[in-house]
Amino acid sequence: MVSLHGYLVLAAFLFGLGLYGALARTNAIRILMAIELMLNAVNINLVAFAQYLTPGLVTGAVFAVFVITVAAAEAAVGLAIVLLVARQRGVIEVDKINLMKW
Amino acid sequence: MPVLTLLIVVPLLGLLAILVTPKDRAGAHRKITLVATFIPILIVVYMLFTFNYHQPGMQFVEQYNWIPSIGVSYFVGVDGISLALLVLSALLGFLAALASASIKTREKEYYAWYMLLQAAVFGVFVSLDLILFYVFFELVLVPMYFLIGIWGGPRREYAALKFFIYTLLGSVIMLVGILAMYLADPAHTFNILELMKFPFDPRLQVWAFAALWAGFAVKVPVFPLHTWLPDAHVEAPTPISVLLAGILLKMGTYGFVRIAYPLLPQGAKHWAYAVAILGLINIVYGALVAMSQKDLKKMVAYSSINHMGFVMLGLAAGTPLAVAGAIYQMIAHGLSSGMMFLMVGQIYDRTHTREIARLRGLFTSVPVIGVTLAFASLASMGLPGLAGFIAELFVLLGSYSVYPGFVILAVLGLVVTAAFILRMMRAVLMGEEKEEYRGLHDATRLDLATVVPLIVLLALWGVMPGTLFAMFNTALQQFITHMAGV
Amino acid sequence: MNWQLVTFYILGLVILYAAYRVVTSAVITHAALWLAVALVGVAGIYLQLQAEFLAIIQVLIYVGAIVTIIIFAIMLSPLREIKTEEKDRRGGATRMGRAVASVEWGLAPVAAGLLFALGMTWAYSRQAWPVGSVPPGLITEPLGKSLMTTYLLPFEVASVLLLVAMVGAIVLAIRGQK
Amino acid sequence: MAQYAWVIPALPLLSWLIITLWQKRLPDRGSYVGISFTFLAFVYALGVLWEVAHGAGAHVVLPWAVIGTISPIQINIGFQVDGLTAIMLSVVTFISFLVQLYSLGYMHGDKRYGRYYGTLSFFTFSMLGLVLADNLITLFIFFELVGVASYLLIGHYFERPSAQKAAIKAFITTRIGDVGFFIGILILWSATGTVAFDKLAALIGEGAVAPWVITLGALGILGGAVGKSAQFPLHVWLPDAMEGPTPVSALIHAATMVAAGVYLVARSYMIFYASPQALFWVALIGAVTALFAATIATVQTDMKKVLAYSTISQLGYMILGLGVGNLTAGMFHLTTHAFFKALLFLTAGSVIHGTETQEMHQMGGLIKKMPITGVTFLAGGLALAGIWPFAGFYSKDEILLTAYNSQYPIFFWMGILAAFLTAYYTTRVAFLVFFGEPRDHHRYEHAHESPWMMTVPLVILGILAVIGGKLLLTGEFFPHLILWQPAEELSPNPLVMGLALGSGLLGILVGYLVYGTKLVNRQAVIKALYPLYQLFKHKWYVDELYDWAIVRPVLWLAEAAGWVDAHGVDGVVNAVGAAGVALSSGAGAFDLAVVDGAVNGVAAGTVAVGRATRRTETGQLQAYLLTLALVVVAGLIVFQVMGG
Repeated sequence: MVSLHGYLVLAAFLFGLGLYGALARTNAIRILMAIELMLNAVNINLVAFAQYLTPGLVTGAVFAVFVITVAAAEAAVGLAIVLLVARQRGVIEVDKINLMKW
Repeated sequence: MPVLTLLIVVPLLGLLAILVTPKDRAGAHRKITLVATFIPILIVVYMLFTFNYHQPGMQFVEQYNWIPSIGVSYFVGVDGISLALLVLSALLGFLAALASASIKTREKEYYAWYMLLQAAVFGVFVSLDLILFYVFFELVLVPMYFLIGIWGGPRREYAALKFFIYTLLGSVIMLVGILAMYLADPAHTFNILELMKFPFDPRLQVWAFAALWAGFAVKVPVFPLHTWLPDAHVEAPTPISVLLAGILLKMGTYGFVRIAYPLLPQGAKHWAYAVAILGLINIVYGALVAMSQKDLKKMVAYSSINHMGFVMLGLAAGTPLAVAGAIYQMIAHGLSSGMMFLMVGQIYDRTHTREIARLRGLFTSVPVIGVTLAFASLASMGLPGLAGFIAELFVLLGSYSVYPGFVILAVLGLVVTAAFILRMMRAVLMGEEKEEYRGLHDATRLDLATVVPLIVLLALWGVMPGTLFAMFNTALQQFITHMAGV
Repeated sequence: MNWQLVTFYILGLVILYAAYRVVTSAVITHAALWLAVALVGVAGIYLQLQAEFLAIIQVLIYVGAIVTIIIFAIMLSPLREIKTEEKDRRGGATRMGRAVASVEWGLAPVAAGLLFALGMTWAYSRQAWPVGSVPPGLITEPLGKSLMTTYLLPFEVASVLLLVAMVGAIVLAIRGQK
Repeated sequence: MAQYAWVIPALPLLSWLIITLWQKRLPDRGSYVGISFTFLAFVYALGVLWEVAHGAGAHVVLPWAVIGTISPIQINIGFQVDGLTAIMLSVVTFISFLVQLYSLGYMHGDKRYGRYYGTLSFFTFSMLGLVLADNLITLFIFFELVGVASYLLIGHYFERPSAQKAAIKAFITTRIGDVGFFIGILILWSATGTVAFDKLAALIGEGAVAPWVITLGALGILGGAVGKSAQFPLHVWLPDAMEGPTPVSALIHAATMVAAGVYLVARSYMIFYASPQALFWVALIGAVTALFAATIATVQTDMKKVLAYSTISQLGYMILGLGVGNLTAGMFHLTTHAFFKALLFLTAGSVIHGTETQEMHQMGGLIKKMPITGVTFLAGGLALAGIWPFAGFYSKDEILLTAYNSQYPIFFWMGILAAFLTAYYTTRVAFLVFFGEPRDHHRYEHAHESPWMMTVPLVILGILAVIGGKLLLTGEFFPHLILWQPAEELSPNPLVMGLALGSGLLGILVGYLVYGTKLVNRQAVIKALYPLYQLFKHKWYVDELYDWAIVRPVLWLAEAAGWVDAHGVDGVVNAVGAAGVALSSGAGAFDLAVVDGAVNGVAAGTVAVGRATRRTETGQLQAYLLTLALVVVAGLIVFQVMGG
C-alpha cells in the first residue's frame, strides 16, 4: 500500500521543481507554468491529507476544486497580462520588468 | 432601526457608487458625495430627536459577534458625548464636501477616499469595542494619507508621510496599552463597557494610561508631539484641513474621554498634573508660536494646538465644569477652526497666496469674505457670545479650584491669543487695497453655504450653551461619577 | 510490492521528470507539452487516491483548458519574443546579486528548490503518519453534495471569480489592441 | 415696563442685524434704521427710568447652563433693573442717539457708512447688555463685546496704519485688564459658587466670604475697570483711540466704553465696599489717574488728544469718588460727564469737520465762523472745569467733599490740583481754537458752521451741560435713584466748595494769562520747565516703557518659540549626532529633550533601516519570491527544531 508519506514526498519534490522554475527562468509564461506545477503539488497534498486523515469527509477535495478554479482564473488573467506587457514593452523577461519598484 | 450601522454604511455605499461610476462622468462623483454626506446629517438629526437625553448609558446599541474566539465584537452605541461629536462630524463632513469644488484633478479617487474617511470617522465615534475602535481609528489614517499626499501642496509627500509616521507610531503604542488591558481583565474582552467595570491594578493603570495617552496625544496633538500638524495642514487641500482640524483632532480627545480616562481612572489621576502642564504648554506655547507664523494656514494650525490645550487642561482638572468645558471645546473648536480653514481656503483660491505679509486690505477687496474671516477669527479668539468662549470659560472656571496657578497663566495666554489673531486680522484684512486684488470676486453662494451653518451654530452655542450642554449632560455626569468612584 | 505501489512509483517518476522538463527544456512549446504530461500524471495520482472526480476535472480543466490556452498564447501571439527561448538566469544579469550578497544568483533557485523539497521530506519524516489506506468509494457524490450545501457560498464566490477573471482577461486583451 | 427691559438692548441688536444683512438695500445704507431704533430704545429707557423712580424694579433670571445631574451646577443669566441700571440705560441710549444723529452729517459720504452705523448699533447693544447684566459672567461677556465694537470703530479708517495700531492697542490693553476681571470672577466663583450680584451681596452681608477672597476678587474686578475706563496704568489705549471717527470718540468717552469700567465697579460695589483695602486701591488709582492725565493734557496740541486725556482725568475722578465710598457721587459725575464730554467731542468734531485739521495751532478765532459750535464748546468747557452753576461743578464737588472727609485727605488735594489743571487746559483749548487771531488763514477762510444734524445735538447737549447738574439734583432725584448707604450724611463744606471753585477759576485765569494775553511768554515758561514739559509731552514715557518691557519681549518670545518649533528638526538631528559622538567617546549623556526629539529619532532610525533594506526592493518578482521561499524553508526548519 502507498503510504501518506509517499504522496507527501512526491508533492514536496514537485513543489521544489516548480519553485526552482519560478526562480530560475525569466520568461513570464514559463514562470506561469512553474506556478501551475506548484499548485498541483499543493493539490496532491490536500487530497492525500483528506483521504488519509479524514476519511469520509471531502473538505480537502473541495479545496482542491477551488484551487483548480483559481488556477484557471490565474492562468487566464496572467496570460492576458503577460501578453499585454509583451506587446507594450516588447519584453517578456521578468528581470527586465521592475514596475513594482515604483 | 440600526441607525449607527446605517451611519457607517451610507458613506461606504457612496464609496461603492463612486467606484462604479466611470471616471469621465464629470461632476457625478461630487454629486454622489454630497448626497452620501448629507444623508448622515439626516440620520443624526433623527437621532437627535429620538435620543433620550435623561437616560444614562449607551443608546442605539447594536452588538454582533465578530471574532468570538478572542472576545471581539461589532459593538456600537452612542451617549451624549458621542452624539455631539457625531453632529459635528456629519456637519463638517458635508460642508467640507461642499467646499471640495476646488478639487479638479483625479476627482473620482478624491471622492472615493473622502467617503472612506467619512465612514471611518463615524466608526470611531460610535465604536464601543476596543478592537473595532482601533480598526476605525487606523482606517482614518489611510484615506488621510492619500488625500494629503495626492491633492496637497508642494511638500505634500513629506507632510503626508510625517503625518502617517507620527500617528501610526502613536497608534502602535496605544495598541500595546489596549492589549495590556485585554490581558489583565479576567474576562478577556475588548468591550469598553465591560472593561470599565474592572478595577485594573494601579501599576498597570499607570503605564497603560501612559501608552494610551501617547496614542491619543499624537492626534490631539499635545506638545511635544505636535509638529506633524502644521505641516499636514499647510499641505492639505482646504476641505481636508477642515476635516483634519475639525474632526480628526477630536478623535484624540474623544479617545481620552471614552477610553483612556474611564478605563484607567487611577492612571489618569496619577498623570493628571503632567497632563495639566502639557495642556498649559499647549495653550501658551501654541499661542506664542502662532504669533510668529508667516503663513496664514500655519498660524491657524498652531491656534488649534492652543485650543486643544484647553481640552487637556479641563480633562486633567476633572471637575464637572472643567470636563464639560473640555467637551464643549471639542465641538466649538471643530466649528471655529473648520470655519477658519474654509476662509483661508477661500482667500487662497482668490489670491493664490497664504503668506500673511503678501495679503492686505481684503476688507475692501472682498468685503463679505473679509467679514466672515473676521467672524471666524473672533470666534477662534474666544469672543464672548460665540461657542469658543463658553468652552474656555467653563474649563477655566472648573479648573481654577484644582490648578489656580495654571489657570491664571492660561488666562494670560488668552491675551496672546487675542494679540496674534488681531495682528493677523490687521495684516490681512485692514490696510489699503492691493492693486492686484482689485476686482477679485467676492464670496459665491457656494462659499456662503459652507460657512453660514457654522456661523449659526457658533452663535447659537455661544449664546445658548444650555442647548449643547443638555445634549451630553447625562453622559458627563456618568463620566464624573465613574471617575470619582474609582 | 503490489501493483498500487508500482503505479505510484511510475506515476511519480513520470510527473517529476515531466516537471523537470517543464522548467528546463530549451524550447517553450516543449515545456508546455511536458506540462500536459505532468498534469495527466497528477490526474493519475488523484485516481489512485480514489478522487476520481478530481482526476476528471484535472484532465478537463488543466490539460484541456489551461495548457491549451498557454499553447495558444505562445503559438498565436505575433510576438517573436514569446517564442524565442530565453537564457537561463545563470548567465543573465545579476542585479539580484546585491540582494543575496555572496550567494551566486544561479545557485539560489536550485538551493531554494532543493532546500524546500528536502526540508519538507525531512519534516514529514519526523511525523508519525497513520498507516491506513485510502477508503474505498467514489467521492463524486459527497463532493457534489457538500459543494451544494456546506460550501455553497465559496462555490458561488468561485464562480464570480471566474467571471471576473474572464472579463478581466478580455478587457486586458482589448486594451492591448489599441 | 421694567419687566421687559430686555427690549432696550434688543432694539439696537435688531438694528445691527438689519443693517448688516441688508444695508445695500436700505435707504441711506440703513442709518435711519439705527437712529430710529436707538431713539425707540431711549424712549423706552426713559419709561423704565420713570417707573424705577417710582419704586419699580425687575430681576429676571433664566437658566443658561446646567452641568451634571446628581448635584447639578447651574449657571444663570438674567437682567436686573434698579436705579443704577435705569439711569445708565437712559444715558447710553440718549448719547448714542445724539451721536448717531450727528453722524448723519459728520460721516456723510464715508465709504463704509452702512457698516459704521451697524457697528454703532452693535456698540450700543453691547453697552446696554452690560448695564442690564445681573451677574459677573454676563457682564464680562458684554464687557468683551464692547471691546470688540470699539475695536471695529476705532479701526474704522483701517487704511491708516495708525488706526490699525490704535484698534489693536485698545483691544489688547483692555483685554489685559479683563484678565484681572476674569481672575476676579474665578476667585469669587471658587469661593462662593455664585456670580450673581444679589447672591454675592447676600453672602458678603452674612460674612460668609473670607476677607481675602473679597479683597482679591475686588482687585481683580478693579483690573477690568482699570482697563476699560483707561485708568493708570492701562490708560494708554484711550488717546490712541482718537484714530476713530470723532462721533465714535464722543460715544466711547461719554457713554459706552469707558463708562463700562466705572459701571463695573459701581455694579459690584458690595464687593468693594466690604473691603477697605480694595477701596483704598480704587481711590488711589482714581486720584493718581486724575492728576496724571491732567498733566499730560496741558501740553497736547491735538484738540482730540487734549479731550482724551481730560476724559482719563475725569474718569479718575469717578473712580476716586467710588474709592472714597461715595457711589452716588461717582455715578453722578459719570452722568454729567457723559453730557459735557459728549458735547466737547461733538464740538471738536464740528471744528474738525469745518477746518479739516485736529491741530490746534492751525486754528484760532473760529468762534466768528462757527458761533453755535463755539458757544456750546464754552458751555461744555466750563462744565468740565467745574465752574458753578455748570453741570460738572455739582458732581465734582460731591466727590471732592467725600474725599476731604475720607481717611486719606491726600486724595482730596490731588483732586484739587487736577481741578486746577483741568480748568487751565480747557481754557487753553478755548483760546487756541476759538479766540485770538487765526493762525492758518487758508483754513480759517474755508471754515464753516456745520449742518443742522450736527448742531442740534450740540445745542441739546449744551443745554444739559449748563443745567444738567442742577436738574438731576432737583428733589434729590439722583441720590434717591442710586442709593448706597453712606457712612454718614455729609454736610456741604464751604471750604471744599471754595477750594474747588477757586482752583477752577485760578486755572482759567492762568490759562487766560498765558493764551489770552501776551503777558506771559510761553516759550520762557517751557524753557523754565523744560524737563517737566518733555515728560508731559511724552506722556510720562509710559508707551515707551510698555513697548520696551512688554510688547517687545512678548514678540521676541513668540519669535523664539516659532524658531524652536521650526528648527526643532535640525536641532534634533544635530543633537542626535552630537549625542552619538558623545556616547562613542564615552563623554556624555544622551540628550533628546528637544521638541520633535524622540519622534525624529525614530524617523531617522526608520530611514536608516530603509536605506539598508531598500536594496532588496528591486521591484523584481523573482527576488520577492526567492525571499518568500527562503523564509518559508527557514520557518519550517525553525518550527521543526523548536516545536519538536
